Amino acid sequence: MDLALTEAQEMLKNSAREFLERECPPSLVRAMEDDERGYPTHLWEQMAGLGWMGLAFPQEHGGEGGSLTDLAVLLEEMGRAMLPGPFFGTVVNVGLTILDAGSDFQIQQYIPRLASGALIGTAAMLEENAQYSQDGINMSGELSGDSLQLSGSKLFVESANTADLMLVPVRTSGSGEHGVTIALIPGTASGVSMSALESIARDRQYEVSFNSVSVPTEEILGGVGEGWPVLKRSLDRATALHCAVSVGGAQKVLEMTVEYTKQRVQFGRPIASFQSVQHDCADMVNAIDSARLATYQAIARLEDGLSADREIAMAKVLANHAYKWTTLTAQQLHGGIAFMEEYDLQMWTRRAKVAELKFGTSGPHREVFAQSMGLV
Amino acid sequence: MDLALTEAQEMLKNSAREFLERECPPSLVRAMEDDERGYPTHLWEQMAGLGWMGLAFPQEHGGEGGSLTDLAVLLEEMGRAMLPGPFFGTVVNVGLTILDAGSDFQIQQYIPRLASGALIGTAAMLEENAQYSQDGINMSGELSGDSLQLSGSKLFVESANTADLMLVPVRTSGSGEHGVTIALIPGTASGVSMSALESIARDRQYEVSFNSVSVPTEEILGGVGEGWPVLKRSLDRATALHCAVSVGGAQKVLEMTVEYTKQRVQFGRPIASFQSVQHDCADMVNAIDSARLATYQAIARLEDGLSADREIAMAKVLANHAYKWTTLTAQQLHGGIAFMEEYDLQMWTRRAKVAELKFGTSGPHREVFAQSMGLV
Amino acid sequence: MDFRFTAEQDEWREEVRAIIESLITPELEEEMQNNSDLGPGPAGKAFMRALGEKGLLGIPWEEKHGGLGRPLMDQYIFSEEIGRIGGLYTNSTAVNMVGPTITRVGTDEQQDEWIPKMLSGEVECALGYTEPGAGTDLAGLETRAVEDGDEFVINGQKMFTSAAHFSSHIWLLARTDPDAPKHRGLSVFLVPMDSPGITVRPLWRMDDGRTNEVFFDNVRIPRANQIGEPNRGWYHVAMALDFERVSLGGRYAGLLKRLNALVKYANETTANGAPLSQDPYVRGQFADLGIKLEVVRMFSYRTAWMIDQGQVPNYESSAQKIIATDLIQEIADFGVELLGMHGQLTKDSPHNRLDGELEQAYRSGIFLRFGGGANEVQRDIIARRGLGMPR
Amino acid sequence: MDFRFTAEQDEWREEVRAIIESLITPELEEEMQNNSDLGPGPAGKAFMRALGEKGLLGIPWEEKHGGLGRPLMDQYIFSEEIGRIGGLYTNSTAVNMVGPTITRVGTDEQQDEWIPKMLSGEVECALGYTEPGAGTDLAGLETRAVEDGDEFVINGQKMFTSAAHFSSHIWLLARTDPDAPKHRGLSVFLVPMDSPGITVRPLWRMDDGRTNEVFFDNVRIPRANQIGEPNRGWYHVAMALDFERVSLGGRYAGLLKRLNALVKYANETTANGAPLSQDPYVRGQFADLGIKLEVVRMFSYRTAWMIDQGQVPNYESSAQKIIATDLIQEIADFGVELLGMHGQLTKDSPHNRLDGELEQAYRSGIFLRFGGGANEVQRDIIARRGLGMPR
Repeated sequence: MDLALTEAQEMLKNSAREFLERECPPSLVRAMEDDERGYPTHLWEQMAGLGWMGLAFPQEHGGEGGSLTDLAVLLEEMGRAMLPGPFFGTVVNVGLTILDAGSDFQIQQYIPRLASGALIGTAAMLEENAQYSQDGINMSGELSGDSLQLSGSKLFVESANTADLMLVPVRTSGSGEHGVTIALIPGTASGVSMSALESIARDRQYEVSFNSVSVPTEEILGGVGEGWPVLKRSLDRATALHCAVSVGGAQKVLEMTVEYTKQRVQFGRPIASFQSVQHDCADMVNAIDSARLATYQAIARLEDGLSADREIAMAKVLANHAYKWTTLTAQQLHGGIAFMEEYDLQMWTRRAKVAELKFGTSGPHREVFAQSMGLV
Repeated sequence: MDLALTEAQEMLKNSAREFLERECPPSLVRAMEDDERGYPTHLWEQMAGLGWMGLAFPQEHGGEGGSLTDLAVLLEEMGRAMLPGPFFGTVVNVGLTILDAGSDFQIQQYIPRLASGALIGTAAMLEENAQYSQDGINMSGELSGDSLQLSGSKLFVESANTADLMLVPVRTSGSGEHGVTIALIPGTASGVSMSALESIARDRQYEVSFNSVSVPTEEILGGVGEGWPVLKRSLDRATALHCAVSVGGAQKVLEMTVEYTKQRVQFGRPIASFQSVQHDCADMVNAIDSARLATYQAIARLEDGLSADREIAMAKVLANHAYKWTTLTAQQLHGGIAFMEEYDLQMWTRRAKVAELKFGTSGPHREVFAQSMGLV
Repeated sequence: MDFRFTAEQDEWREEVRAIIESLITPELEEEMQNNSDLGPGPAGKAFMRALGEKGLLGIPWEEKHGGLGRPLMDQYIFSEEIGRIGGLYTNSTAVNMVGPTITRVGTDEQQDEWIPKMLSGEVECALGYTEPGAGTDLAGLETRAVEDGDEFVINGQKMFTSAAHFSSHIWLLARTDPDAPKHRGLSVFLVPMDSPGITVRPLWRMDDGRTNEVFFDNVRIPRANQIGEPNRGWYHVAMALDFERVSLGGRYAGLLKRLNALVKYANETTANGAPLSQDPYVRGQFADLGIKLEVVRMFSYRTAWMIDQGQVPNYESSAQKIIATDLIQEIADFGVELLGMHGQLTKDSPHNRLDGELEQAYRSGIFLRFGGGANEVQRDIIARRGLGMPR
Repeated sequence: MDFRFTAEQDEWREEVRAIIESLITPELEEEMQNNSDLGPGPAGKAFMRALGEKGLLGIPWEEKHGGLGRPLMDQYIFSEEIGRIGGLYTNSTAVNMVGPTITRVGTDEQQDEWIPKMLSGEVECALGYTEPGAGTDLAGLETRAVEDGDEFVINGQKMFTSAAHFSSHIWLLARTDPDAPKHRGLSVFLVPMDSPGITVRPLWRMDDGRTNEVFFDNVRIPRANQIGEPNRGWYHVAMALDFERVSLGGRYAGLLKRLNALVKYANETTANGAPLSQDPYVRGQFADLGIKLEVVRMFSYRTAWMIDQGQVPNYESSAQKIIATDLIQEIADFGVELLGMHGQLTKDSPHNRLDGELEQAYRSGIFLRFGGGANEVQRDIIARRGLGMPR
């Protein structure tokens, strides 16, 4: 048992925090909410220079050889700073999935460029029914000879506007777990078009339409009809790692709130001295610590190749609660000032709600946990 | 709309409170926990003298002609005082059920004596599966000629030790809603035996066994095989009226807690001045007021012969929460002193938990409410 | 006890519903669609004045003041019908808060001057209470009103003054005696918004609504515009806040409509092969929220009914305020969750569900839990005023 | 980061489990069955001393004190194994709270005298902190200890002294300087319970357990029994309380066992034609409780691990205390509800379920939320100590 970050992880954490506070302050995040691209190219390049996109990839493929936990440490800081842009999609949704299930060709083709930041990736999984399950994949894919023809549309595709490479699961046969096939498609492929969605998080999400898009079979990830287990592992990893993003956001909001309540004087005393304010903050601490420990536990198990369904479900339930509840309580303790658009807190509040929805709300994750307890 | 008690109800409330404070103090309730009979005969006689058992029965049958709301006002006071004994069983479970569905013969036979307190009644409904539904009635009843033969056993029969008249639903045919038959059986009937159960509430509950007990058919309530609708209405009434008992208990516990926290000095100030104590008490007020309003609403609808499933479900969920949560929070605010057996608070705490279980826990009542919202 | 409306009340409801519906013009619908976050536009104002012509701005007002002289419960029923539609402007601050205060503490002249104009919609009020340093601790405010002959000269700054950009007047709480203890040196004024020296600056809320900062720079108003007793402004404002809490009750109808829309959505949306409504977690959540909403209704009826009985709600209006405003947030929170990934999409987005109303409600639901007296303070009030617990 | 036990730790668990099981005699089982609420009887004491002989009362103690010198995590694993069985007596107050304090603040002579006797089970400790007027505000206590030559003379009353009727000593906090500020005039003493002038009177708890009042009437003890610095008793006791909060963690195993029994019950019990486990509300409750229990486990590991790293848990032991003790109550509450009407039946009743354990747990679960430092105070501590929020 070892509940500490390693010295290297501590250094990573500190340097990431320092870098992001400098290069990705709330003012930048705010500006990017109305930016067509959604993130500044130079920031992406700086991060590439720091080796962040390559952090969790093996050195032989151009990465830093770091662990999933290393990546989680970095993602926690990114959540803290609300880093905009395609990092999560590039590294987690696309990169780690290719590393896990890709052919030698695919790995050599893509991982070095993803790891260097030269290639930007995104996953286009969800469809109109927005389900994170095998039944959610209904878009049609037809095999003919050496190619796969895709038609249909995907929703909630993050940063599709800047994606060079899209990971697109489609249904080539059957139903349920069988017959899902994952295609890797260039963002510029002929027949791909997109239109923007507007989200409470004001991030870049798109509906992406595929009009008879043709993909050579060597771009199929994990085998024809064999995509579901790959996608399931990919979702598990992404769910656990996204909890780290939530934990980072919640932690920052807690700190802002403690800071604000110490400054804000009402009735001749800082409101931080009121017991109800203190108890709210104490409950935030417990919620965030719970979520953080559960998140790192889930990630550690994934890293060790152990079963982690139960631990991921628990982490997601706790992280959903921690982030959302922390932001809502923070809004309440701040009162009017933070209800104004120009105050930064509301940017976290809006993102916390989306973090709850992504990779499944708490209801289905509770059910996974209930099953793990042996309930029939 | 009229949200006030009538003047007569206010008088009833005040006189009942005064009487019970004098004649049924916590010391008596405590003594009765270890008493074989479970309540003092003289108290029962005094209550009879006040006309309480007859309150809700028509004057032509020896009652006072009061309403269900009148009865609820009285029950709220009884809950406040934790009145031990067979009042609820006599009046609500047996008396009102006979009044509702009894033959002329049964009404003339029983109501005047129940209303005068001469006859003590109890319902023996639950069986080993302890379900408050048509599927809970499995004990066998066989019709032969002019009599019904009963065999089997019933659980959780309150005050069976002193009951003169038992209301016993059995299954004479079929399953589900059809084939339930309700028998009225003298407590002294041949073949009836009982053994005591021990409950957290330390009240008198029994397993009652029926060994080929024979009942003449004129003692069948509501017709052969037609008992379920009668029983359903009886349970509805009892559920709503028992919420009044819970509300009364909760209200008393709140008052004791406010009193105690005003007296108890720690850190040089009464603990009632701590914000977390105040907020707990404020939440108790809201919980109790919610339960009380919902309870009287449900009872008013029953009285008017309107559908009340939704209102009863809501009242039970709110009353379960209000009573239980008030007692648990009161224990927490009192600390060590009230954890001692000799302190009175714990008597309410133990009863609150049983009140939650009786007539269905919150889970099934929530489901009834969900259906009433139109959820398919 | 009887929780049902009387036949007369049901008829009244039908009547006001018909009037309201008859006054909703295509222009108003378009305006609400496009413009609702910015306050009423010309069609909204016209609607409000038309209500005034029908007498519906003065339902519980005595006839001598130009009102209908009906019970407050009828006002409450009206506010449910207004709330059922949502987004309608009814000059509520003037007629439900400021006006009732003036009839209680104003001079006859003041009553004659202001009340008819409020009931017709000519006078509309923004609330000028909060300042940058004085929110929950309202009595700490610093805006000064200094006597100068027959006038007062006002200097200072108000914040979060929501209706300042479309109201004719501001109901201003200002310090008139800086040497008195802080609750005892305040007075209230009705200040025309077009007075020289007033500057209104917009502040944008996180739910896209508009509020304002209002700056007072040597604003001069006649002494007659000081309402009630000098230096008793704190107590006049507390009275007005109690009225405001009562009027919150009208939220019931709007929340019921929202919850019903979510029930319909859950019934009609399939997830993993079954309607969402059959998801265990979903059913439990609906039941809990539905029950709370019924509590809101009962608590609202209670306060309105008490006032009609000539009683003054004590802790009850605080209880109602907590329950109603927490529930607004909870329903929005659950609603977005129920809609899943679609729940995040705004009203302008393709593929949104239920017009994107839930995500907007999630953002705006934050407001009322601290606005109008933070819920923590309401709990303090229940404990202290309702239970006599010590400070 | 790694949340799994090492192979060595797994082996250690097997080892202590085997020892514990080997020491459970039929006499002990019978005693626990009949007598568990009254404190350990002869068999319980014999079990405890047998643990001492195996070295298991001194797992984390340094070898020079007669301990095994193992990490605190090994102690924690031991406490899980003890907790898994439930009702076992391990001289925990002496070896987990008082002893560690003596090794830090006691003289060499005191360490030599007391520590071996604690590790063998010869010296057992009741905690003499609380008084009728001093509960949460412990520093307000009034029991006096007055120097008289080479002795102290003690007068006063302690309350809720749970182990007083079966312990050899009481770890007493008493006022030695009545003129100092109240936190600064206290000292701690180890007082033999057989000292003349001590009277123990039973108090019965609502969960049928026994606690006591202890009266001190001119009780004389040697100066040597005063432990640590004079008038620094408050700080010594605070240290001991931190150790106590850590030791609460052993509850995990017992709660897991209880939750598993409830899962089995829900799976095997049919209601309305389906297993209880398929009731939506039941599943959601199980999941929430199961997740909280895992949080208890992680929080417990965290504090034990921090101490092994040479860190001093700051707010973390308060966090653990809140979460664990709230959950004890919540599981009991849900458990009784799950069992329905059968849930109310006691262990002595026919027709009870799961041995009537849940209703007893419901009553006893009330205790730890205020005992050992009320959870409200723990929240204060997290805010003030953990977050630096002001008083």
